[in-house]
Amino acid sequence: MISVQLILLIIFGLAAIWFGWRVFMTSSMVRSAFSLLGSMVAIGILFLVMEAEFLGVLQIMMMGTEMSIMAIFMMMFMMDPGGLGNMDMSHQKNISIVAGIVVTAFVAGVAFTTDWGIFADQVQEPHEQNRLLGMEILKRSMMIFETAGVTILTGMIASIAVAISIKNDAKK
Amino acid sequence: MKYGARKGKMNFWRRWLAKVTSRELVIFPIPGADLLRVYQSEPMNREARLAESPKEANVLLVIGDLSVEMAERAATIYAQIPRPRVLVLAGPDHLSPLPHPDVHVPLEKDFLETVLPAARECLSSYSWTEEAEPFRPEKLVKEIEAATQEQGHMHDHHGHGAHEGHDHSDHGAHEGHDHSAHNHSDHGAHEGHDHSAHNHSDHGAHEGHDHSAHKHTDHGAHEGHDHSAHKHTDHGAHEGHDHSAHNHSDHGAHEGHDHSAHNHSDHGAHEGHDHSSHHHEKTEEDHAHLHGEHSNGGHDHGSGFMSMKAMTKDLTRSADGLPMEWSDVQFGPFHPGLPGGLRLSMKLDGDTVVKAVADRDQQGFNLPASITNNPAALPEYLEAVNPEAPVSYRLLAQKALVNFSGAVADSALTIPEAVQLEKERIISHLNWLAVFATTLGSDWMRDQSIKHYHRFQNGTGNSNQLSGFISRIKKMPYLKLKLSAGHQNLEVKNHSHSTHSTPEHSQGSHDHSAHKISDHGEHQNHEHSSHQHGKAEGGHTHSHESHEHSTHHHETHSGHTEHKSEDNHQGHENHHQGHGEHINHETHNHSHGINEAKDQDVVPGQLPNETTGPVARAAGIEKDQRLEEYVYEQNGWKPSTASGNTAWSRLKVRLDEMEQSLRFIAKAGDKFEVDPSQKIDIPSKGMGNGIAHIESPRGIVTLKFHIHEGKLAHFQLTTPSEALLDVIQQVTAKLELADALTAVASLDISPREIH
Amino acid sequence: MVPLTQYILLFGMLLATAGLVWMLYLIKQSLGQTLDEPGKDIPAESGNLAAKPAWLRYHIHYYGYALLFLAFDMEMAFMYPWAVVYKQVGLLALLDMGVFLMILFLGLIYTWTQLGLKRQ
Amino acid sequence: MTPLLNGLMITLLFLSGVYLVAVMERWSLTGHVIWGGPIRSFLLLFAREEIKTRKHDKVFFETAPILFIGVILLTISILPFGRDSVIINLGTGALFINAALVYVMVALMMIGWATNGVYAMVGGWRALAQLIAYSMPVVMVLTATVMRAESMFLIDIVESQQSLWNILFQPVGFILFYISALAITFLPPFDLPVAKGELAGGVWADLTGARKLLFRLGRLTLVLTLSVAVVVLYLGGWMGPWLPEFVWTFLKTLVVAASFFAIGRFMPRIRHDHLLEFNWKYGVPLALYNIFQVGVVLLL
Repeated sequence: MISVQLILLIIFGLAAIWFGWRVFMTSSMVRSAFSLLGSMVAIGILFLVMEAEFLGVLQIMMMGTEMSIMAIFMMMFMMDPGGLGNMDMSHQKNISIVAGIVVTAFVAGVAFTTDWGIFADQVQEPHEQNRLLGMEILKRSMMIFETAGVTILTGMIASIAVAISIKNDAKK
Repeated sequence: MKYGARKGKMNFWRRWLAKVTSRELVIFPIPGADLLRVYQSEPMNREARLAESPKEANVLLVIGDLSVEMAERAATIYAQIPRPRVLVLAGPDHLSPLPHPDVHVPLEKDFLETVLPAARECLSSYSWTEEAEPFRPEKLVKEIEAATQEQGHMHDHHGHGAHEGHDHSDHGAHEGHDHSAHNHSDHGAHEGHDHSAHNHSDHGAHEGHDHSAHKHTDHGAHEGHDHSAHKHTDHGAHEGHDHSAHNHSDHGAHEGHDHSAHNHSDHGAHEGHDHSSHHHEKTEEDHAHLHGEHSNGGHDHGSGFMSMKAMTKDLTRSADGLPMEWSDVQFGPFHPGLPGGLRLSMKLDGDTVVKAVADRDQQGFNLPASITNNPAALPEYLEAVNPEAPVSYRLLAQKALVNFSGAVADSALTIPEAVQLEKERIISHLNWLAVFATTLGSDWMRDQSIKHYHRFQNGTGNSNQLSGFISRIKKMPYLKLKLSAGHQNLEVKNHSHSTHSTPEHSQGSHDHSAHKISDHGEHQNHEHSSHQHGKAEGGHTHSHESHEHSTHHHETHSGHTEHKSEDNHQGHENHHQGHGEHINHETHNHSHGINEAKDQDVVPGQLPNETTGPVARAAGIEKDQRLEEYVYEQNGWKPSTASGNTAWSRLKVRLDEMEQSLRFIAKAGDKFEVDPSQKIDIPSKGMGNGIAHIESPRGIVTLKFHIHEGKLAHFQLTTPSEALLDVIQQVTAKLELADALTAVASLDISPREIH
Repeated sequence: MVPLTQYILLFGMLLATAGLVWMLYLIKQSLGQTLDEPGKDIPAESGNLAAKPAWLRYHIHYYGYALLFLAFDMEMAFMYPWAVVYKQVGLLALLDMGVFLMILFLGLIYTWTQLGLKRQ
Repeated sequence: MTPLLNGLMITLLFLSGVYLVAVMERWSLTGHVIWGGPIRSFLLLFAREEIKTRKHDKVFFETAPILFIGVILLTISILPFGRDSVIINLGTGALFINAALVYVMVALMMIGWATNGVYAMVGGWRALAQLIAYSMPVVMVLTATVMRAESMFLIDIVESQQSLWNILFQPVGFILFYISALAITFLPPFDLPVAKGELAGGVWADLTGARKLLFRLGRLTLVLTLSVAVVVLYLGGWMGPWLPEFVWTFLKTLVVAASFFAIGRFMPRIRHDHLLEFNWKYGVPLALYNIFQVGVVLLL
């Protein structure tokens, strides 16, 4: 199966990159948001291909809603969300090209120079993974889990405080 | 089926398809399902159903005659229906923008029974024909062209977008290029300009040419001009020049876009631009600036560079302070959730209603010569033009004629007439309820009300079942909560007004008050004084009648004042007559009355004074013509009111009224035979006024006319729906779209009552 | 069935659906082309000619909920694995998740108090 | 039973289920039961012209219908009709239902935006509001069922109801899931994206021919899917005496589907801000309570 896995990995990896590229190559806000969704889904599929089922499904599910929400915010706050004016969303081409090359080189370097240890030749069944994940959360990394809760709370309060304050200003 | 069929020849498979699908008729009724129901005697049968949007329909059914404007909209609908489609006209044999009908039937009861088989036949045999032609009424084509011209900015941004591939965003050429795009937005050919400008900006050595072009900027040498605009970015002269360029675009914008904020935004563009001209090297700000200009389709330029605040300073702000664009949306005239023919133009901030107005120039009527020459035919005529409330209008005309002829001393309702009225009230409310249920989205409620509607129409209504239905509606879960929306910004009008408002004041007759002043003179020196006197008697008794129940003065006194006012009124109309001014004048006068009424009465939280009927009663105003009718008083009848002025209270009032009417009928017994055509002979000589008020299902209808030499000289009909149009804006203000539509539907406006 | 084959099967179903849809379109082609007429391509607006495009900055009035949702969404990542091992771990798990959800609930309460739970 | 027979049977059940659901839908709309109706309206849509609106978003316009019906088929393919008549038995089935159904909303949003008409666009944004409203309670009540089954296999979830069906074990969860299921299928009273009386068809007001057909079919399949989901998660799936398993699933499914359509007839359409408000102010706390209750009961 490894060979099939490899092929699929390559295909969907390229798909993710292509969607990521489309995000900037369109002038419609909503379309660019959903292109990002496509890219995220492709990454989710990569998880699936690597038989991390829970992660993959979770990624696909959460990105579905979150990119839609991003779409509405882009649509609300960007000019001409329909892209009828054919706005060019790519700025500072040269700088970004350079930056892209540098970062890619760096990441590739990291990827190749790191010692990844021994590869797992086969992974557990998905349901087993879920069980182990649960155990992990409740045993070893419980603190991380709870900290995540606090982090989420912080994010919630921050975002609401910022968003709703607009209204209060308008009232005054 | 030339305009209805798909192009192509009938092969076996298509024939079969056509045959099968022809049994599935999806009807789009025009003006609406409510009017269609009037002509049905039973609910829609199972082969046919009503479409929710033209794209779903395959039969366009036009009921009755339409005004020109409405006919054009109907043509739009017809154009939007995918083929194969059938056009059915019930009544008129041809309506101008629409093509020749595939099926034509006279407008009569149960015309649908003949329409359905015919439409089925059309579809099954002519779904595909070779001689199918595109349907292109020139009016429609013109409108579309106009709209696309309006999109000038959009278009040339498109043309520009074509060049994006060339990747100009790096060098200054882009700027001038961009400006050319802006400048020529008002002249026709953008593409050409774009191209030229773009080519010029590609090779650098164009100074001379540019200067020359720069000199005569007024001329059509636009590409050069724009080119210079971008080449001379570093010159001080640039600003002024840019000014001109921007005035150009400003101009174009004024033609093209209906954005009030446009001027300011152009200023914004200015700042952004000067800035860019001071910096010679291409900073990313410049790019951002340019892209901003592309992006916003010409709404406000220079966006990308300036801060969010500055950029959006001209945009409309919502309640929460977010700058957003408002969209203009039309609901109706042919909307499943609104009374057929009612057209709402809304300004929407997201899905919140900023402003909602119904257009007034609906299909009305002005009296044909046959009626003006023969007033005796007025009852039949009014009955015919108001198919939704025929009884009220017939009675109205009859009462007015009686009141005119003075033959009968008392023009009050008789019991049979009252029973007829109440029956009509039930029927009309049920028909409204069907529309309202469609807006609410409860199919059960809709189907039930349609069922009961047809039963009561055929005289086979079962009052127990109906009251059971009504009580179930009142107990419907969540309904009250949903319909109680918007009462926070709509207080009930204070009752003081309603109490001291005599019916004369309330029936929207401004001319009363207006003309009371100086008409005595004419009244005195008018010749037909004798006839007047008789008339005055009639008027006296009538108004005396009406006065007893409304404001409690002493009889004699009230009678006296009333008598006077009647005389004045009539004298005033004689004056009209003397000057040979006719119906047109009065209608004009009337409309003016409406306007001033709007000015003074549309205070948020208040209903206009003219508002009558269930809507007024739902706001707690006890305004009801039946209070003046002896029959009702004798029956121990009290108007049913509610407080709250919400859709819920309106629904509740109507439901109560239905039960009330049921009780009234039960009490009075409905075994009467009333000949609808009671003839009133109109004396060919002499003159005088006729006036009558009837509490129609929608509210108080008032008819005033003046007859001179047996001819109808002056005619004024005041209907409740006209007053309700002014209510729309209040009941929809700041509401969510669904609530707003529900509120409008709850008003029960009949476009056929609006003249 | 090996997980990977399951995923391939699911993905194949998507492709198959697309293929079927495409065939449906093909068959529909056999019924003739759409006759080009003015006004036909314009979205129906109950009889009015809405020739202008409708795309503009549409004011979403529920963004308060949307933001709250974004944050709440994260908690799913932990809840499902937790639920799987809940019985096995027992009281500890209950308390653990109780604390976690309480923390999130605080956020909900906060938003509520800030009038975030209504149309803006 | 051989897999082949299984597949055949599931397909047959599926198709007949869709057809029956279509009949029910027509009943809920018109009050008539017309057995030939669905076929006729299917062919009617098939015979109509294809109309693409001016300046529509081509990508969305083509992908949305496929995405819509595709994800729904994926969802129903992982739902068990019987102990061993399930096409794909995913290890994270309970989560996958969520994941797939999110894209129903995405498809609605896409098509609402794509047609570039105001009614459709409003409908599309309403679809997102609806998702934001129902999503959280759905996730939480699903977790509660997983807690009981100690596994995300839908088969295990059914097996876990051997002693007592979830509808009795966690009634709060059932109610929440049932209402949310109605919202997911955007049936009345939750038909906000396609509200007839308000938006005259909403997101699919401007679709004709094949695309409209796909959306209608997808909607029907969606109703069937959600009914099966309710049965699997709360009504003990295939469990029942005497009759073979899949028959039980099928019958229960039809009952649930019928109840879906019945409710909408007797309720006014709910406002989207009310939906959001209720779900976040009462739905989420109730769902949390449900988790707590289930947790406590499981520990006893």
